[in-house]
Amino acid sequence: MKQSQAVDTTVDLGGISLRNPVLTASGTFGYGTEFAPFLDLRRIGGFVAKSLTLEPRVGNPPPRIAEAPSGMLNAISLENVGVEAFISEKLPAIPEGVTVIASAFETDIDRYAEVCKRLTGVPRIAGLEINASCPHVKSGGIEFGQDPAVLGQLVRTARQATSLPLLVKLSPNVTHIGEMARVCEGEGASGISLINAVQALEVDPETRRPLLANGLGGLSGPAIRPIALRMVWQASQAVSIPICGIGGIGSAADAVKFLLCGATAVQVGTSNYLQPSIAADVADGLVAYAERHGIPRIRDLVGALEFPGR
Amino acid sequence: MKQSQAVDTTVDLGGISLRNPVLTASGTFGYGTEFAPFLDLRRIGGFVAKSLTLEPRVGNPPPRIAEAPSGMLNAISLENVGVEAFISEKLPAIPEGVTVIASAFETDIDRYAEVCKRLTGVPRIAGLEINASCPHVKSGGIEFGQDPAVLGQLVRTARQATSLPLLVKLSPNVTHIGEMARVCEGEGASGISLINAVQALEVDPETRRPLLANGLGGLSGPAIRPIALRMVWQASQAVSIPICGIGGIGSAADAVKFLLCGATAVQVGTSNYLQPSIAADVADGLVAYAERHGIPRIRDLVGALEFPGR
Amino acid sequence: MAEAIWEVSAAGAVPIRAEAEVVRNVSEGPSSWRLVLRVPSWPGFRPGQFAMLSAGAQQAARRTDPLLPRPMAVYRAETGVDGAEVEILYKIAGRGTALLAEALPGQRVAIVGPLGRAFPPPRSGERVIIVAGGTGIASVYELAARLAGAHPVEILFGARTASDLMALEDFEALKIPLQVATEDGSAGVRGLVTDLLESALEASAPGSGRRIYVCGPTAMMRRCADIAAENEVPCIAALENAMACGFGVCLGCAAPLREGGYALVCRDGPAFDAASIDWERLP
Amino acid sequence: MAEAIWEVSAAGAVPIRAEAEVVRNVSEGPSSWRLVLRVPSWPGFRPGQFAMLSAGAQQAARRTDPLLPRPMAVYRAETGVDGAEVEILYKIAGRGTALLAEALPGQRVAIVGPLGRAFPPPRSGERVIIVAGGTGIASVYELAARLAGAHPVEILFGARTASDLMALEDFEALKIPLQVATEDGSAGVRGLVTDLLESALEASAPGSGRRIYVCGPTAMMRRCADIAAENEVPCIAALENAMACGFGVCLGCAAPLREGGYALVCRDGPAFDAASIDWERLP
Ligand SMILES: Cc1cc2nc3c(=O)[nH]c(=O)nc-3n(C[C@H](O)[C@H](O)[C@H](O)COP(=O)(O)OP(=O)(O)OC[C@H]3O[C@@H](n4cnc5c(N)ncnc54)[C@H](O)[C@@H]3O)c2cc1C
Ligand SMILES: Cc1cc2nc3c(=O)[nH]c(=O)nc-3n(C[C@H](O)[C@H](O)[C@H](O)COP(=O)(O)OP(=O)(O)OC[C@H]3O[C@@H](n4cnc5c(N)ncnc54)[C@H](O)[C@@H]3O)c2cc1C
Ligand SMILES: Cc1cc2nc3c(=O)[nH]c(=O)nc-3n(C[C@H](O)[C@H](O)[C@H](O)COP(=O)(O)O)c2cc1C
Ligand SMILES: Cc1cc2nc3c(=O)[nH]c(=O)nc-3n(C[C@H](O)[C@H](O)[C@H](O)COP(=O)(O)O)c2cc1C
Ligand code: FES
Ligand code: FES
Repeated sequence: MKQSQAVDTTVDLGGISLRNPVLTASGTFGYGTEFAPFLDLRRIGGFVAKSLTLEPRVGNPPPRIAEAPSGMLNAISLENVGVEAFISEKLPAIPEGVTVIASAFETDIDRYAEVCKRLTGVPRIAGLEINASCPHVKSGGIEFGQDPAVLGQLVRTARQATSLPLLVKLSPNVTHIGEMARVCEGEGASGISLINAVQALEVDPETRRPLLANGLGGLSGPAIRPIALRMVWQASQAVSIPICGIGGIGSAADAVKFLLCGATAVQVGTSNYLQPSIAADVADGLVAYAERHGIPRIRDLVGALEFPGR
Repeated sequence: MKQSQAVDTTVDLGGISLRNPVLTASGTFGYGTEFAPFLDLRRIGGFVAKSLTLEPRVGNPPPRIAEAPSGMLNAISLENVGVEAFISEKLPAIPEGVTVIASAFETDIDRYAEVCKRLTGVPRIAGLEINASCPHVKSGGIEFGQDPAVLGQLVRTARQATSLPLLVKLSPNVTHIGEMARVCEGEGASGISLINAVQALEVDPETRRPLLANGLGGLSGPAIRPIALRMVWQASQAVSIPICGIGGIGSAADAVKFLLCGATAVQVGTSNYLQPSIAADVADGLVAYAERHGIPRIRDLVGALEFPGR
Repeated sequence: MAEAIWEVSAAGAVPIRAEAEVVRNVSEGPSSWRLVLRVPSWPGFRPGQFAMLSAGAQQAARRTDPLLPRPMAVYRAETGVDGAEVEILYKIAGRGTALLAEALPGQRVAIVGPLGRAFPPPRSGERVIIVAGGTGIASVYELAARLAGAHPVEILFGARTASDLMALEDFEALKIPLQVATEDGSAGVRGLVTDLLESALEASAPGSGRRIYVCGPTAMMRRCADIAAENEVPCIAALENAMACGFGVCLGCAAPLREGGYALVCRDGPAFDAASIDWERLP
Repeated sequence: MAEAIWEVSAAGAVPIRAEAEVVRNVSEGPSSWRLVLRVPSWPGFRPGQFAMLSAGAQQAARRTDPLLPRPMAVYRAETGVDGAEVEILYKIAGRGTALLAEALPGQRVAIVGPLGRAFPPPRSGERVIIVAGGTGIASVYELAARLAGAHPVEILFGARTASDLMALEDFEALKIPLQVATEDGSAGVRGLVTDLLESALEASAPGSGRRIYVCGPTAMMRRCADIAAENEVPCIAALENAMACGFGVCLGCAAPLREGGYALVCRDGPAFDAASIDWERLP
C-alpha cells in the first residue's frame, strides 16, 4: 500500500479555501514571518495574525505570562502594531501563497467595525476573525462573547462592515456555548472559532500576589483541550456554519479529535512556542492518519464522532 | 525559633467547626473508611462523603474514567449506596472525632430536599453540601447550578429542609460565578463550595468515539486549578458567606493559594487517588507554611491576596 | 498443603504507600519489562492482587502529566532483610508504561498496594487449568507458583506471536505442564489458546472437580467463560479495567454484572466468577 | 582585531530547532550545573544570545507538564566534526531546571536557538568593565572570551557567598583582571559588586571611553545602571525576564522602557542600553 492515492486535504472554512485544515492561532504566531526559520508557511493551511486594533496598542505590564499545569496563563492584553502597520509593513513580508486571516480586537463595537472595514479589500487577506473574548468597556468589563445581545450586535455590525469571510472567535467563559454559536450563525457569521483562552488566576503563595501583573489571565495549552473539545462538539450540535477548533492542540491526533467533534479546521496555539514547526508536523500527521485509515478526504472526518445515544 | 507558638489551624466553615481547613472532596474519598490504611482521618479537617441520593443508584457504564493532560475525566454519574445505607452502614464505621459532611445529589428539587431531611438530626453529620452540578431533568439536562432561578429554588428548598449548616457546591460551567454565589447567599446558604469538575470531552481518534461511555464527563485535577482559583476569587468578591475552595489541590502551596483567594477551607479531590495520604500532608504543610511566615492563625490567610488595582 | 493455599478473607494485608527504590528495570524481549522495587514495609500479598504504580519514576520536581497511577499485578515478592523486593512484569502499552520503562535503578516509583481481592483458591483436589495471555500472564504467576506441587495444575498460554509471551522461563521453572498457542505458530501450536482449553477439558475427567483461572484480553476471557459454562466448570477471570484509585473510591473501574449493576474491579476483584460478568458490556 | 569583534546586525544566524543529545550534564558545586549538548546544524552564535531549552529531557512519551521551555544563555559552543557542542551553565531555580539537571548523557533536550540580539561590541579602544552575578555570569562568558586579548577588559563578579559563583576557573583562564565581591566575604572582598564597580570607575580615566556590561539580579543591574549614569559611562544590561517562546511572538517577555511602552527581551534584547529601561517597573 505504499502507492497510496493522495489524500485530499483541502477544506472550505466559511468561504476561506484552505490547502489543509491546520491553521495557527492568533497571538501565538506573531505576524507570520517570525516562524520562517522553523517551517515553510506553505505547509500549513494558513495563519491567523495577532489581533489588531485601530491604533497600535501597548500591552499590560510584566509579568504577562506564567506557567500552569499542562498550560500557561497570559495577560498580553491588546498589544499589537495596529491595523495600518499590519497592512503596510507586516503583510508585504509574508511569502506569496500563504493564507492570511486577520484578527480584530477592540473595546467597542464601532471600533471593531472600523478595523474590519480597513482590512477589507486589502490583497492577501483571505478572511477576518473577530475576537469576542475582549472585555467590553461599556458592559463593565464583561466580555463581548459573554452576553448574547452584545455578541449579536457585534457580529451584525462586523458583518455589515466587511465582505470578507467572517469568523467569530468565541469566549469559553460562558454557560451555553451553543447559544452563543447560534447568535453568530443568526447574524451571518461565516464560521466560528473556539475556544479562546479560559479565564484563570494563578497565585504566588510566597508574595501573596497573582503571578500576572494584571491579576487574571487566560489559560491555554493542553490543559484546556478537553474543555475545548466539549465546546466544539456542543457548538457543532447547535449550528451548521463551519467551526474552527482551538485549544491545546499539539499533535495530529489532537487535530483529528477536533475534526471528529465537528471542526472543519483547527488552530494550533500555545504549542507553537514549544515546538515552532509543530503546525506543519500536525498537517503532515493528518495526512498520515488519513492514509492509515484509508480516508480519501480529510474533510470526511468532520463531525464523524460516534457520540453515544445519538 | 524551634519552640514556635502553636499555629491556630481551626476555621469555622459556615457553622461547621473544623480542626483545620483541609477537607476531602465528595466522590474522591468514598465513605471515609477506605483511606484508613493511608492516613489518620483526625489529621484532616474532615471529609465530604460521596454524594447521596434517596435510593441507592447504579452509575454509568464503563469506561467511566479517562486521563487528560494534568487531569482526568470522569462520568460516574449518580452511583452511591443511598441515604439509608449511608446512615446505617457507612457512618457507624467512621472513627469518632472525624468531621463528616454529607453530600446530596438528586434529579429534582423535592428529592434533594428529602435527602437533606433524612440527613438532618443524624448524629455525626456536621453539615450538608448540596451538589448543584447535577443535570436537572426538568430543565432538559441543564445543571441546577447553571440557571440562577433553578439554583435559587434549590437552595431555598434545601434551606427549609434542614437545620444543618448548608454548603452549596457550584458548577463551574457558568458565565458569572459571582451571580450564582449571590443567589446562594441570598437564599440562606451557610457557605459555597467550588468548583466541581469542568464539563469536558475526550476522544479516541482511533475508534472515533468519546473515551467515556457517557460521552461528556467532568475534568478534574491540577489542569483546572487556575480556573478554580479564578472562580473562588470572583465568588469571594461577590459574597461574604464562607467559601470552600476545590480544584486540583495537591500540595500545601496549592491550598494556600485558595485561602489567599478567599477560601475559608479547601477540599482535596483527584490528588487523593495519586497519593492517598495527601490530604494530611497538605494539612501539615499549611502549619509549616504558617510557621515559616510567622502567621499565628491559618484563617488570617483567608482573602489576603494582594490583587492589583484593589 | 493447607499452608500452600492462601486465605481470601476480606481483611487481607493492609496496603501500604511507598516511594519505592528501583532495584532493576530491564527489557525482556520486544515489549516485556521486568521491574524490581525495594519496598521497606511490604505486608505480603496473595495471588491476583495488584498495586498502583506511578507513571514513570518520581523526579526531583513534581510533574502532573501523566497524572494517574497505573494498575499492575504483583508478579512476585521476596521479603529480605531491608524490606521486600516486589517484582512487576509489564508491557509498554502507552504513555504510562513507556515512562515506567525509563525508570533507572536508584530512582523511585510510587507504589500503593497490595490491592484487590486474591484469586479464590481451588477446593481440595480440584484440577486447575490456568489460561493467560497478554499482560494477563503477569497476573497468574504467583497463582501458579503457589499451586505448583500442591495441586494438579496445568498452564495454557495464548499469544499473537512468540515474542508476546512474557517470562516463559519462570513458568517452565515451576515444572507445571505448560502449553502454548500462538496465532502465527511461532511458538507452541498454531491457533487459539481457547482451543487448547477445550482439548484440556476434553482430556481431563470431571473427577473430583476442575477449575479454570483466566487472565488476558477481554475476548480471550469471554471465550473461556463460555467454554467453562458449556462444560460446567467454575471459571475465575481476572479483569484489567482502567483505574484511577485502585481502592474503591473513584468508582471508575466498574465491571458490568450479568445480574445488573456493576462490581468494582479494584475492590470486588480483580478476580471474578466469570459467569457473573456481563461480557457484552465490558469495554 | 576586527575579527575578534562580532557583528550585531539584525540578521544574525538563523536559529535552528533540534532534539539535541546530552553529551555531559554535571554538577559543579552546590547549585551550578554544566550541560553540553551536541547540536548537528548549529549556526554559531554571538555573545549575549540565548536558547530555549525544554524543561527536562525529552522522554519516550510526551509529558505536557511543565509545558514551557526555559531561556538559557549560550555559554560557549565549539564546532567539531559531528556538529557543535553547545555549552549551557545553569542554576537550579525551580521545576524546569531541576528536571534539566536529571537529563542523562545520551538523552535528548529540545533546543531552539541561537535567539536574541548580541551584546553590542565595544567601540575600538573602549575600556570594558563586565559586571555579573547569579545566573548572569553564564551570559557574559562569551563576551569576555571574545574581548580577551583584543580589548582592555576587566571582570567584576558579585555573589551572596563563594559557592554561588559559577565557572570561576573558566574566567580565570581568560587571563583578564577579575575581582570578586561576596556579601559574606567568603570569596574576594566582603561587600557588593557595585562597590567594586565604583572603585573601578574611579581608578580608570575616561580616556578613549569606557563601557559597562552587566547581567545579574535586577537590583544589581539597576544599581549598575545608576552608577553608569552618574559617571556618564554607557552601560549595557542583559535582562532575564520569563519567556514562553523566545522569538518575539508571545509578547510575554516585555520589559518596560523609560520612554514608555515595552521592549521584548527576546527580540529586542536580551541586551539593552541600561538607560533605556524603566527599572522601577521591571518585575
Ligand atoms: C488489576 C490489573 C492488573 C494489571 N496487571 C498488569 C501487569 O501485571 N502487567 C502489565 O503490563 N499490565 C497490567 N495491567 C494493565 C496495565 O494497567 C495497563 O497496560 C496500563 O495501565 C496502560 O498504561 P499506559 O499509560 O501505558 O497506556 P495508556 O496510554 O493509558 O493506554 C494505552 C492503551 O491501553 C489501554 N489501557 C489503559 N489502561 C488500561 C488498563 N488498566 N487495562 C487495560 N488496558 C488499558 C488504553 O485504552 C489504550 O488502548 C493491569 C491492569 C489491571 C487493572
Ligand atoms: C535571556 C535569558 C538567559 C538566561 N540565561 C541563563 C543561564 O545561562 N543560566 C541560568 O541558570 N539561568 C538563565 N536564565 C534564567 C532561567 O531562564 C531561569 O532560571 C529558569 O527559567 C527558571 O526555570 P525553573 O523552571 O527552574 O524555575 P521556575 O519554577 O520557573 O521559577 C523559579 C523561580 O525563578 C523565577 N523565574 C522563572 N523564570 C525566570 C526567568 N526566565 N528568569 C529569571 N527568573 C525566573 C520564578 O519567578 C521563580 O521565582 C536566563 C534567562 C533569560 C531570560
Ligand atoms: C500569549 C497568547 C496571546 C494570545 N493572543 C491572542 C490574540 O491576540 N487574539 C486572539 O484571538 N487570541 C489570542 N490568544 C488565544 C489563542 O489564539 C488561543 O485561542 C488559545 O491560546 C487556545 O489555544 P491553545 O491552547 O492552542 O493555545 C492568545 C494566546 C496566548 C497564549
Ligand atoms: C471520580 C470523581 C467522582 C466525583 N464525584 C462527585 C460527587 O459524587 N459529588 C460531588 O459533589 N463531586 C464529585 N466529584 C467532584 C470533586 O468533588 C471535585 O469537585 C472535583 O473533582 C474538582 O476537584 P479536584 O480537581 O481536586 O479533583 C467527583 C470527582 C471525581 C474525579
Ligand atoms: S479504581 Fe477507583 S474504584 Fe476502582
Ligand atoms: S518570549 Fe515570547 S515574545 Fe519574548
